[in-house]
Amino acid sequence: MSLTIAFESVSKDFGPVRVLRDVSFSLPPGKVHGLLGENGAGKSTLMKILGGYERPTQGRVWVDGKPCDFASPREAEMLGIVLIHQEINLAEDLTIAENIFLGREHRRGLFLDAARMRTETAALLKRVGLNVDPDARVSQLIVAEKQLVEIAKALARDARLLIMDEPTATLTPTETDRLFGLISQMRGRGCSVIYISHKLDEVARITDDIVVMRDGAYVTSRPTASVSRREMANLMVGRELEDLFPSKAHAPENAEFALEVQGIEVPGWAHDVGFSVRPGEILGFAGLVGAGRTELFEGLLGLRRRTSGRIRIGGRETQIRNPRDAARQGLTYLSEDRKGKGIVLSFGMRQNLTLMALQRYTHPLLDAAAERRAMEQAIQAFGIRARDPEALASSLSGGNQQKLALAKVLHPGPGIVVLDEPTRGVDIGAKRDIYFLIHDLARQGLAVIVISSELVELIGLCHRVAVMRTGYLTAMLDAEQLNEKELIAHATGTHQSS
Amino acid sequence: MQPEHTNPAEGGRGPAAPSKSETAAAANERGSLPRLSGSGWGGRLHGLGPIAGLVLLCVAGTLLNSSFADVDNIMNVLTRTSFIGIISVGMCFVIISGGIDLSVGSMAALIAGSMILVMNGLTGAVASPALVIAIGMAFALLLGGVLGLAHGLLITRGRIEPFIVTLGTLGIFRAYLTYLSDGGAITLDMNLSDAYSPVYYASLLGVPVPVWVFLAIALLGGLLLNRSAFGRYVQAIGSNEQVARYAAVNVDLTKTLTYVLLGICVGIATVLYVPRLGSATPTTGLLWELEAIAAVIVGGTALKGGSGTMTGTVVGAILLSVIGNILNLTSIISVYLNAAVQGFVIIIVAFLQRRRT
Amino acid sequence: MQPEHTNPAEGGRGPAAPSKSETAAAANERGSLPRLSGSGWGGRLHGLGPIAGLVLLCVAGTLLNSSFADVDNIMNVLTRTSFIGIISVGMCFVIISGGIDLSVGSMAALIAGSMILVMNGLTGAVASPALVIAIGMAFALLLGGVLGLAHGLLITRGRIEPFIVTLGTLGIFRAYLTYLSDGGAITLDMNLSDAYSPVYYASLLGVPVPVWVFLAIALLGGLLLNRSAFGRYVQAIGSNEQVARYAAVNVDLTKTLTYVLLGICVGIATVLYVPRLGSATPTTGLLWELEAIAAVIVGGTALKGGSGTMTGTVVGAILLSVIGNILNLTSIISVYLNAAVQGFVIIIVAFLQRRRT
Amino acid sequence: AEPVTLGVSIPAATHSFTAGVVWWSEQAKKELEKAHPELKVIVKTSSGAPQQANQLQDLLTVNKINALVIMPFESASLTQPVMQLKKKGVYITVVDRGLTDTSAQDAYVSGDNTAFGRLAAEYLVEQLNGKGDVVVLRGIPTTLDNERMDAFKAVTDKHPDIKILDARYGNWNRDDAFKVMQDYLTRFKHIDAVWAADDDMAVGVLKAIRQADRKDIKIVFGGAGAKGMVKTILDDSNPLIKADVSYSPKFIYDAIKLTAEARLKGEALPAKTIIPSVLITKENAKDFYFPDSPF
Ligand SMILES: Nc1ncnc2c1ncn2[C@@H]1O[C@H](COP(=O)(O)OP(=O)(O)OP(=O)(O)O)[C@@H](O)[C@H]1O
Ligand SMILES: Nc1ncnc2c1ncn2[C@@H]1O[C@H](COP(=O)(O)OP(=O)(O)OP(=O)(O)O)[C@@H](O)[C@H]1O
Ligand SMILES: [Mg+2]
Ligand SMILES: [Mg+2]
Repeated sequence: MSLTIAFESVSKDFGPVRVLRDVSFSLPPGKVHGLLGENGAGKSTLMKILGGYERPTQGRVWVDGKPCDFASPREAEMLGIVLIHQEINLAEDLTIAENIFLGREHRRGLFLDAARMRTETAALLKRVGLNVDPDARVSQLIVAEKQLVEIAKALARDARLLIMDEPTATLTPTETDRLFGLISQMRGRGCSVIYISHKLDEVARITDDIVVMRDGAYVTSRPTASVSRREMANLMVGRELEDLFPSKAHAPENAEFALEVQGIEVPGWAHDVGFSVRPGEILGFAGLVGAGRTELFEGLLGLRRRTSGRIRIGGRETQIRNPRDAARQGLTYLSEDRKGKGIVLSFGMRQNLTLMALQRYTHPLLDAAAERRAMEQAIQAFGIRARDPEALASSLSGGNQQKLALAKVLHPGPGIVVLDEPTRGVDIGAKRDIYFLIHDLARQGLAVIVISSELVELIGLCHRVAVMRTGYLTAMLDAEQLNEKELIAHATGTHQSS
Repeated sequence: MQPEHTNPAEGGRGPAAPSKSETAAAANERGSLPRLSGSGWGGRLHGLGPIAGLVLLCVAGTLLNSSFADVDNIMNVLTRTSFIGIISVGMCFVIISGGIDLSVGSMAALIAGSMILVMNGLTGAVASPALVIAIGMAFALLLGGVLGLAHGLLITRGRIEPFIVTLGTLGIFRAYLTYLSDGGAITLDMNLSDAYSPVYYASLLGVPVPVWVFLAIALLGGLLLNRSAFGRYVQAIGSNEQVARYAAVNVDLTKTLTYVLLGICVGIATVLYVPRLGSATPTTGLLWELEAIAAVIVGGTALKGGSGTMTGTVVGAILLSVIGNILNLTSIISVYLNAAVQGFVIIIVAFLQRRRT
Repeated sequence: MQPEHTNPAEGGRGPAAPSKSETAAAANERGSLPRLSGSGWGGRLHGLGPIAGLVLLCVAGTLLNSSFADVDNIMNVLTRTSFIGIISVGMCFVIISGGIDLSVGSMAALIAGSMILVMNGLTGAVASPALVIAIGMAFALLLGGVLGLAHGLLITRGRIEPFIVTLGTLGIFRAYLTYLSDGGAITLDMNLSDAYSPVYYASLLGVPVPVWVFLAIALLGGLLLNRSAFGRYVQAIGSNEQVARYAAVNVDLTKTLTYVLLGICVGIATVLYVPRLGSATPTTGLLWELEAIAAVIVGGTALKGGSGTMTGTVVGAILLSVIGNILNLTSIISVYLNAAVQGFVIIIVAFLQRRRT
Repeated sequence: AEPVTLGVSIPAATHSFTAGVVWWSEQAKKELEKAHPELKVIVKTSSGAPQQANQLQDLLTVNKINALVIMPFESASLTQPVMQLKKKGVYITVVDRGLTDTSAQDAYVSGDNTAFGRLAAEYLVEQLNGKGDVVVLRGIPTTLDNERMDAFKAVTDKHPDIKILDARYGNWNRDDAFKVMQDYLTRFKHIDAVWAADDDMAVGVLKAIRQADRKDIKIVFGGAGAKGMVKTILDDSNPLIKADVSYSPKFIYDAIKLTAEARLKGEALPAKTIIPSVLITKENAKDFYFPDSPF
């Protein structure tokens, strides 16, 4: 039933750059394999080769003892190899059902069997826990929902080997649990799974063994049970990691609020939400998928319709009608949707970095040299791994794109920054760097709001955490009250005392 | 350059005129968890845009001249819409897939000319005019398909922008017709002309033949777009070519087929057109491309592709010719300003059904 | 589990031909221009496409008729290119930002007509012809800017597809000119005409004034596109409007400005055009839109926007008028086939610089 | 008599000549409607053959015309559509371009395209004393243009020393004519005369010659008798322009007037009325000068 995979001296070049070097290892059938590695280690590239999306420059892939050279994803799929991409790959204008069955539609006679596809889609969506009409257009979905559609799409294929590249980066614990349930089921039915994630706790929970890559090369394979999370991190990064989180500085107490928000109403998404954050404070937002956190802040920035709400910045009542108003007052926002809203993939890294702060480089012509210098600095500060500073954003690995997006919103030097899933897809080493960076910025007086689906992150980083559920702010927890149980209880509405 | 300009509509309180971002959000709004596919009022209005425009125009037409609503007039308008309408059906596929075809007018001219030459040439050899005409028709469709295929191959295999390919063939086709006609007209043989004219002028159950054909093509087009795998692929390619490629859709084949389809539609339109005017000249089909593209876009399809409706396209085509018809019915406007009125109406209709970006 | 058969030809595949998906991915990185990276020969050839085409054409032209390489002829060609060239510079911004403008030809005609009327009207009141002409020029640029602004507002505030808006105004502008001119010509007052004609006919250092202006505008355009924040925003919007919006770019303002800029370019082109014939007729500027768009696209900008070069655009514009010039200089081809040759050359040039999809 | 609803279907004003046609039609409408209360004149312009065919239908179905004066875009293309009207009993007067099936028309009023080309050629031959290099600008590829060109050629062919260096399309348009002429001047180092075949094109030609400062060209001959050109001849203000051939858009006025008046009386027109093209020179120029017309 399930497949045995072996890579034999697989190398891959993009132009002059070698991103995979002589990778050889094999994966026994019927297991859940964790694939670990730093950002840019080559995990996604290797999996694309396995899935038929890329061809190796050298070497080959063996499936069940037969050499395979897939010319297209379809050929890999015929053997039962299905890949869920790191980036969402859905046709926005089509409906969920249309996307799920794209390329393998059910037909009745000459025509499509829309009813059957709809029914099957509904069933699939139920399995992944997405309560949305199969006929909804994908463009109407939020990122996490799109991710669930991707998973449903993969489930619809008869997978014997399911490759998941960062499936949970935007999912909250509840959806993640459901996904793990699905993975166990599939393994029970003899399907192997390759699971790529930078969330090491997940890797520890779900995988049977791990494979580690570094710098495009294979490092080692171990049974998961035999390595601690700390060891995993060491294997990936190749150095000893200190504590993941900086020790929390005291929350500033008497400073004037940097941002105060009252009675925000984003129709359909957020109701009567109010909160405030001081300079130097890190405020977290927790909630399930659909709690309305992203939409609250999109509403705040004028990216969505907001019907009421008062905003004060630096103590002064102010209007924010669009992201420009916000940026002018020192408020910037990092979107959770990096491909769609975060960075311009066809731009170079430099052009992305300076997009929000171009006036700084205009005298009156753009000073490309200064931009380049800034890019060099950002590469250092955010640990962006690129083969050259002029590389296109689209040629970066997922995690490095995320770092670039983060660098972009911090580049204008905001006084308040809203980070929606700031470490999405970022490796553990870089995560740590980012946490320390945020921490430093906060110490220098930046007010930081972090929306995250990683509770550990919220707990480790934030002074206070706001919890949202179905559009309402249900709790505001101080540092002392912060723990996973409490957060989940508030987020799911099972908290007793409230 | 730091943009200083602020948008008073954006983020406005209360039920103000929706701004771009607001309406983007509105599309996202849903009251209950099981999200319904129709996105409420906005969505429905959007779909209704061209129809509403058409209805308004018809009311205006009737007010201006009561004969507007006569069956004869309506049939006239529908009949003359049929050429552009049929071409628009094909164009709709091309545009939804993310392509464009500027050459349809010239192609129609070339097909008309070649078809007439073929038919005239056959009159000596083949006795029955009906057979000659049948051969001529088959030839027209074939030629349309072949020219479309050439477009498709140049675009997919040659990897040249559709705009350039069809701009080039726009010149080529018309030049060849001019060459064939020596700058003058290619005229259909008298006898054939009489035998052929019912194809345009005859009626079936009171409805002229071209209208029936138009209806059939539009229905077929609708089925193909919404109920066949091909149509699905066309939409997927226009929406995100990479996704389609990943889903093992044969992108090149599908794109090529859209051009072939359009070519055949042009062939069909020509088959109906030739009996009407009985000749082809270097000005035949001039600017049809603009009309066909306009019909598709007025019908609510985005020029960038991805999604669009057949109903919209058909309504768009009818709408455009109704404007011309109404202008013919009244004398209130200076003849010089016809084009201006057309322009205004097109913009207004588009405004009614603007899409929320 | 180890592969059962070891592979003797290990690593023997060498630099394999890129697979479909690879190339798809490459095409997906839309920025074909800043792509110094990784595409080596192909990338450079791509950039050189239009230039290579132009050089080949020039060689062909000289072989066909040695007068082609005369300074006079070259200056003639460059001078006549200047109108379309200047408009193309503006069009380049519009297309890169993801828009389109079909109205430029009509707009030029309307501006030319209005400008002449204004100047003729002033001759009585203002003594100095130079002043009248200066006022006329200022008026032309202003009118261009205002019409461009109207486009921009309809597109961004009205949220109507650029194709539709400018298709509408294409009709409106030309209709108004026809109305103003009663269908005939609007002719510049004799005295003014003499005073004004150096603007087209005079030379500076042996190079005609319009060519200097064209050069200046192209340089300015290049600077604006590549070295200003505005240019960066234009490219960002064309690549991904959503990202630009989230990055606090004033999308509406930027888009509007591209149309204003184009309008001003049309105004400048008109200012140079009017002294040439001293008149505006309903055929003034006919099909300029197609030529300007073609120049941009032949120059390597994608119709979908996102990226493009000013050099490419300028070369594209020159290339198009060189084709016409060469055809006029030889008699080897039937006059009927001029357009066909043009079409073939355009397709071939595009093929040379096709983007790898 | 029965009231007459007269439809006038003409090409849209896209260049000076057609603008003249529109102007004269409006003129006729004004005068005739004032003179005859039981007459209604409806003037419609169209920018292409199919559009004109549409218009004919609309004139019949909606405006209920019983007489039609049409200047067809294309002879062949409009024969069928006009025939349809004739079958419904509409009285048809065709102007300028005869239909391919003459049974579709009741009367035919036309300018003389053959003379248009012939007179030009004869004038040039005479002025050049039967010897010289001539370049020609043609209009837009149409039957009409072919007729004129053929007539021109018929004359020059009889004079072997008259050499037609080239004939290219200038699309009846000043700008294109300017470019074509510029390139002629580059290509041919000696030219004696230019047949611009249209007064609009002659404007572009003159500008190109002036720019190149060429002295070898002795004659530019336009065509149709536009008012600017007639004025030049009248004032003798340009040594290159000494003559023109008339092809006045006024024939539409005559046709409308004749048709309307005949129909009001219930009479028919003669089957064919040809308004001759004549050579315009300084002597007769004032008869062809209509300062109010746009043409
Ligand atoms: N299309 C491409 N062109 C050039 N370089 C590329 C391309 N795709 C990936 N790379 C490079 O290949 C390397 C490996 O990328 P890959 O996406 O496989 O990393 P990854 O291990 O998945 O990282 P992450 O954890 O960040 O997702 C990176 O250095 C990346 O920049
Ligand atoms: N008031 C509401 N009425 C109906 N549905 C709602 C409401 N609020 C939220 N939803 C549901 O919530 C989901 C959208 O989640 P949203 O993106 O707002 O949450 P989020 O907290 O930003 O998620 P993430 O953790 O991914 O950032 C949809 O499934 C939607 O149906
Ligand atoms: Mg990756
Ligand atoms: Mg969210």
